[in-house]
Amino acid sequence: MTAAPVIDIANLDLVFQTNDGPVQALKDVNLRIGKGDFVSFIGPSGCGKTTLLRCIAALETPTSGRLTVCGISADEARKARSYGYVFQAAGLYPWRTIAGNIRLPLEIMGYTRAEQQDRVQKVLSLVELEAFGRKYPWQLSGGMQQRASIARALAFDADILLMDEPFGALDEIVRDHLNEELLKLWRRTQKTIAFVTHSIPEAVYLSTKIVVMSPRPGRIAEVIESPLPRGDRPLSIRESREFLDIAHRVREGLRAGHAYD
Amino acid sequence: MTAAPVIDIANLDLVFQTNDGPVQALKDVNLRIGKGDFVSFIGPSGCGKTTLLRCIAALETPTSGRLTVCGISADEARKARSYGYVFQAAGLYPWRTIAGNIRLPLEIMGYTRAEQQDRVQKVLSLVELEAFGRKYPWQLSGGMQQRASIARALAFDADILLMDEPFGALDEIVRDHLNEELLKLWRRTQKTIAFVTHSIPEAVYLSTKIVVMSPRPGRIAEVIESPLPRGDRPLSIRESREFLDIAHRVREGLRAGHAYD
Amino acid sequence: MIERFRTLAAILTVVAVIVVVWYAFAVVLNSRWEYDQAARAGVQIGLPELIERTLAQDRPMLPAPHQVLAGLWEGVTRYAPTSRRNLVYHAGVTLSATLAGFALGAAAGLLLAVGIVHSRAMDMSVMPWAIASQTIPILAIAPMVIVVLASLGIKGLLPKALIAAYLSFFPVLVGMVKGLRAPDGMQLDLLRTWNASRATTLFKLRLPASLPYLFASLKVGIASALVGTIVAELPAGATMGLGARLLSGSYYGQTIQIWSALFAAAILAAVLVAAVGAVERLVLKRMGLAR
Amino acid sequence: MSWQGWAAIAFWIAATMLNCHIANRWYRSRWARPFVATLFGVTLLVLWEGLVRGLNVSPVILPAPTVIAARFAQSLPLLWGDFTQTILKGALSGYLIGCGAAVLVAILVDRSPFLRRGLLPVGNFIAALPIVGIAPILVMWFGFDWQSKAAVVVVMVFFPVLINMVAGLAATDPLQRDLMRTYSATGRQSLLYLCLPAAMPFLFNGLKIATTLALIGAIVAEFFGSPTRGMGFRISTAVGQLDLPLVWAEIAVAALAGSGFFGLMTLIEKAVTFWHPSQRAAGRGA
Amino acid sequence: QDVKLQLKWVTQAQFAGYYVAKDKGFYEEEGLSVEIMPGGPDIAPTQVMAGGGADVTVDWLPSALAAREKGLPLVNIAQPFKSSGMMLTCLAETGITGPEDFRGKTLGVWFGGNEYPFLSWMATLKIPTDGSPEGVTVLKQGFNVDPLLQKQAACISTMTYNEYWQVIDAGIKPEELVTFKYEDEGVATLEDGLYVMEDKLADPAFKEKMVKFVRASMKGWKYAEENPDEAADIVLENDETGAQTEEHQKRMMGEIAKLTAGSNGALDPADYERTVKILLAGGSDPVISKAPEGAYTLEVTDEALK
Ligand SMILES: Nc1ncnc2c1ncn2[C@@H]1O[C@H](COP(=O)(O)OP(=O)(O)OP(=O)(O)O)[C@@H](O)[C@H]1O
Ligand SMILES: Nc1ncnc2c1ncn2[C@@H]1O[C@H](COP(=O)(O)OP(=O)(O)OP(=O)(O)O)[C@@H](O)[C@H]1O
Ligand SMILES: Cc1ncc(C[n+]2csc(CCO)c2C)c(N)n1
Ligand SMILES: [Mg+2]
Ligand SMILES: [Mg+2]
Repeated sequence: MTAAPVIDIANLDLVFQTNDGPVQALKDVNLRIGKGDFVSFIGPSGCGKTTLLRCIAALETPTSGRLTVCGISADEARKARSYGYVFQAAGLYPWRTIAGNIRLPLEIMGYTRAEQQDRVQKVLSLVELEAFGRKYPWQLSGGMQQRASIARALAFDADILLMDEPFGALDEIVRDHLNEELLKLWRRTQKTIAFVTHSIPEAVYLSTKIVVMSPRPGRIAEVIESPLPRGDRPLSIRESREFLDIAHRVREGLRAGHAYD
Repeated sequence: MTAAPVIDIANLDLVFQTNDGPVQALKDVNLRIGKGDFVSFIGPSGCGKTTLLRCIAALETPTSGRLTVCGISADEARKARSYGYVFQAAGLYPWRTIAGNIRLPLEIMGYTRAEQQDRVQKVLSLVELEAFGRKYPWQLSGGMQQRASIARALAFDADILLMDEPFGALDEIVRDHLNEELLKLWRRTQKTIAFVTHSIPEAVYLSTKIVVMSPRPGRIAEVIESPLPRGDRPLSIRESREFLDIAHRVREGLRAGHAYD
Repeated sequence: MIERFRTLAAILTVVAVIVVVWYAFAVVLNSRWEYDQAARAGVQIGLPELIERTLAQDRPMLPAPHQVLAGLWEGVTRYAPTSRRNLVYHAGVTLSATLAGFALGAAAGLLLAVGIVHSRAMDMSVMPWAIASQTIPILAIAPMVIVVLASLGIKGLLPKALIAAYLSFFPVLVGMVKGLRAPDGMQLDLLRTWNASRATTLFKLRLPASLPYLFASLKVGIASALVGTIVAELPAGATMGLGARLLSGSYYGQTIQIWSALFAAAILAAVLVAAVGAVERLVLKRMGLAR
Repeated sequence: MSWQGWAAIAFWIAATMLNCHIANRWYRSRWARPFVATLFGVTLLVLWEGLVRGLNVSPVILPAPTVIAARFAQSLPLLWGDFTQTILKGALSGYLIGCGAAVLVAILVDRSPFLRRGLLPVGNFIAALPIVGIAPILVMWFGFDWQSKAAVVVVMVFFPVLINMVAGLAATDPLQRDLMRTYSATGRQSLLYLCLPAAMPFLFNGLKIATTLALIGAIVAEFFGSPTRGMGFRISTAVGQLDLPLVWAEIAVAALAGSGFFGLMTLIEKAVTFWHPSQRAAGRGA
Repeated sequence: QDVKLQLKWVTQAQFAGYYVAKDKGFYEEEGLSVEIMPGGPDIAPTQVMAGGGADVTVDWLPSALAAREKGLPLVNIAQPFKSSGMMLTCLAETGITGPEDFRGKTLGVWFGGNEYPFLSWMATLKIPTDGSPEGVTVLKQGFNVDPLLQKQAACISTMTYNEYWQVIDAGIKPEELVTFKYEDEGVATLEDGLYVMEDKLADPAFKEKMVKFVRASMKGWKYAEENPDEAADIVLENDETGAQTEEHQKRMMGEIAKLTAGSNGALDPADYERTVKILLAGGSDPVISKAPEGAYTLEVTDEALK
């Protein structure tokens, strides 16, 4: 990891105040993500993955600690439109068609009409929703809505992609397909990607760095650098020795954070 | 499967009318589910799994075909409170705490106060949310919300459980744990369970019968009866020969429904 | 604490701006009269003199803020609160009819909305006629209504309350029909799978989900009830209440009296709306919806 | 009560039963809704006619619908003149200005925390000034013709539209707002792309209430001075002349115009907020 | 015995006689318990009578006759006001010196049953009221004299005892005004009389009650004429709005006394005939189309004043 850190997190704490007393969601998080890294976050449900991603995107303000993105504050980076964010829930606007939803960031960022058209078509076919551009969100299945929200984040050129369980509601085959496409896109564009997933194989297959988190309070338990090649990764790599080794390490790390077994 | 069919579907068609022309969601679906069966539905995103589950629960009216539940119409079965339904999205009521959300069906079905209390505690600990009963839904992570919605469906005694990707947003370890718990519950109570999932191992591990669907229009491509024992299924069964065989068959069935590779 | 302070500062700033603009308008609007008077007297009038006089007229076209304040103050403090010359007394009369009317109207609006959402027959037949009923200019025929009710022996607070109710039920009805239909498909489906009764669906889902709509319409409804009461007070023998004060002020061209009665009414309305707002915050907080 | 009264009551009961039947059986067909609504209205009229005749109500208290209809037919030009004066000139222009202003102010209030704190309470206060107090003043300022009526309408519709619009602009869900933040959308953009669409169901709520208020405002304002035409003028003078059929003919005009206006807004609402759960029959939430 | 009296307008010295009679116990002496109901801008006393909301009302003869033609049989039983206090008050600066100058001007008129005298007058003058250049533009005048002060109208309707003084109080000098009293123009119609329903009057008991009522009321009126200041105070005490001022009511009482002066309460048939003639002269659209029958009776006053 020779590149200068794009995301630099030091001693980050975050406490939510609730009706029921404070909840410590993140505790003493330290992490550096270099330019062009593909970082996966994995950890038990409720350990703070979403919260950490939201901090990076300046949607949540840490209680203490330091967080810089490309040397500037997260909020400035947000204002510079550095992020593409795929939320855990699809969050499509019900008054826009699917194509309209995908076009939304393009309109906001001032792409020309022709380019909007072009990009919408491209990402729609990437997530295999060509036939559904003119439908409204409530007319789509759950997985289709999730794919539409992925398409929305991929439609414009953000340097940093933050993806919160983007493939959770997809079947294995579409998932594999989108994994490959995402890797291609990443290699082509040299984006920095932060990716939350619950699938250990997915994390290992995609990432250059895997962050294992443990809950209550959310901490980073382990950071695993992947020895897999940054370049070409065929799906078959998932049967390789190295792959299975890392997957094992991740599983052990995860298990440590759980109470049972 | 010698038991009398609990759910009996014959020649079921369903067409949605949209602004953009009709969409055939289900075409000529035939299926019999016996008492105490554990049936998994698997298929590409948008193939009609949710729609089929909704038809069974009488939330959607088929365009044509016959559907009976325990010999009566789906709607009558609904009125007899035969169903527990876990939706694909958590759908918790924002004005109720987690415990309040889980208590809701109990209140509606007229359980005593003491029993309500008791059951809420039990299912909360089943899904490991003991500490979160007094929080509001938006104060929970995505996975925790999903677990709360599972708890809500398990809190009362329905003969038929319809579960739409209940474990989609959970990490492997919680998922394994809940899989085991669900199997225990199923064996103890002899419920009939219809279960949508995208995970092939999960489908194979849990089911007595796996229904593979293919899309546009949604049809049943294959129904695979599991040779695995109905009784005890340790997690280790997933390494067995038979298990891997079935998984392979399911994967092939799935792949046939997809355009690529 | 800081929040409070900021709010106060903001309100004061806005009020200050309004007061300045108001004074300017008062000078401009009232100056014509002064010029006319000067012309009649055949004298010239300078600017300082003009300003001084325009802000101290007996029957100004637009009274200056301090005149209105003085009028209000006098109306409230000069006589005992039980005296007919005291504004508080009249406000009390108006308030009681407003509250009675609002209670009637809000209850009617709510019940009708519930009926409409639950019964297709009611939805199809009542809604269009509820709308038509509001297009009857009740304010225009309020005098007639009062007379007809009086001939049926209905007098005193009730006729006023009925007119207030007539005006306030509609916003509540429209808002609640929308609000009760606001829960989305999945939330409703959930209850369907449990075969929840309609009453249960109403109390456990539709009502809680409609609260934002309910309170928005209650605020409009209570303001309408006040307007209704005041209108009904004009012809009801024009004796008591802020409406009667407005009218007699109007009749004698006492602009200052009109404006004080007007402000008394507005203060009353603001208090009522704020009260609904306070209830709203309380309820939302108790329901955990205040984020 | 004579036979007419009983006949009317019998008709009422029969029609109500028919209505319930149609509403439950035929609700899918296109004609059901207008039919049921019309039958309900006809029932009310029949009941009214029957009771007025049956109970021998004095025509200077409440004339029968047939008498009103005859008067209506006979005074069409007069009614049309009053309609133009009060509704087309007074109510409509006031409605457009008032609703427009309320929407703009609501946007300002939503944009600026300062205004939200400062202007909203003060604005509420000013808008709560009762119309009957304001009307004479506005007549004094804007003259006797329709301009002063429009001004009254502006004041009257402002508050309901403002309240609803402010509530609507705030009715976006947190996830939708976060999305806008990640795009670093400008204030204008989140307004245009998120807040305005999300506010539409609330806005139309206000706009629909405002239609009826606009009519009431324009008519009532004529009580405080008017030229010798207009619906409010006619109503007040006709009451003085005990010409109650004419009063009710004017009221009928107001009711027709108001229902038409309201219906138009409902149609626009349907087109604009088709996505809102209250407008779709069933769905699974987006 | 209960009597409900509906006034034509709000509590003011215009109705001093009734308030005095009540306050001084004149009604009580006759064994009557009288409830006085003030009127208001949009209260048509005729309609209150039609609804049975009052036993007897104070109204103007033109309005009562118009109602009678509409099928509401009102009968005049007494006429405490001898002369008319109505006039048209114009700003001198508009150049109006005589009725012919009205043409092309805007005039403020009260409606709601008070417009008949004006319309009849214009009809006698043959001045159209349709707003044409050779006619006059009519404004429905609101509650007050603002249209004149704001110069929205050249002339407005005023009563000698009320609105005229409001104009003066507003700071306009009498010499800046030109007034046209209906009395002087020969178009005076009878004002404030007492009216009851014809069918009720057929009942001897009711008639007896009205005799007592008229007797006591006239006693009140005469007392008020002699003690104007005290009468004004009584009116003020009865004003529930608390908005009337002492100065204004005292002056009003003085003017009212001039109008009641010539009447002992009995209607002078000559005055009645004159009013009817004026109303019938209304050109193409007269207020009444034919001379009414039985619109007044002298029996009550004959009995009361014996
Ligand atoms: N309300 C609706 N209106 C129109 N079309 C609909 C509606 N609901 C679903 N559909 C269509 O029906 C098809 C099946 O949808 P369904 O939700 O059953 O898929 P699914 O198998 O559950 O997919 P997923 O795994 O993504 O949840 C889809 O093509 C979808 O677009
Ligand atoms: N708005 C909030 N208010 C209070 N507590 C919150 C809030 N948001 C999150 N939390 C708490 O913070 C913790 C971390 O939540 P977070 O959503 O980051 O988990 P996660 O790792 O994304 O889990 P999952 O995999 O289930 O989505 C949880 O315990 C949750 O209850
Ligand atoms: C709308 C309306 N405005 C003013 C008056 C004026 N007014 C006050 S007292 C009086 C004499 C009646 O006794 C008249 C004519 C009115 N009547 N109606
Ligand atoms: Mg999360
Ligand atoms: Mg689905």
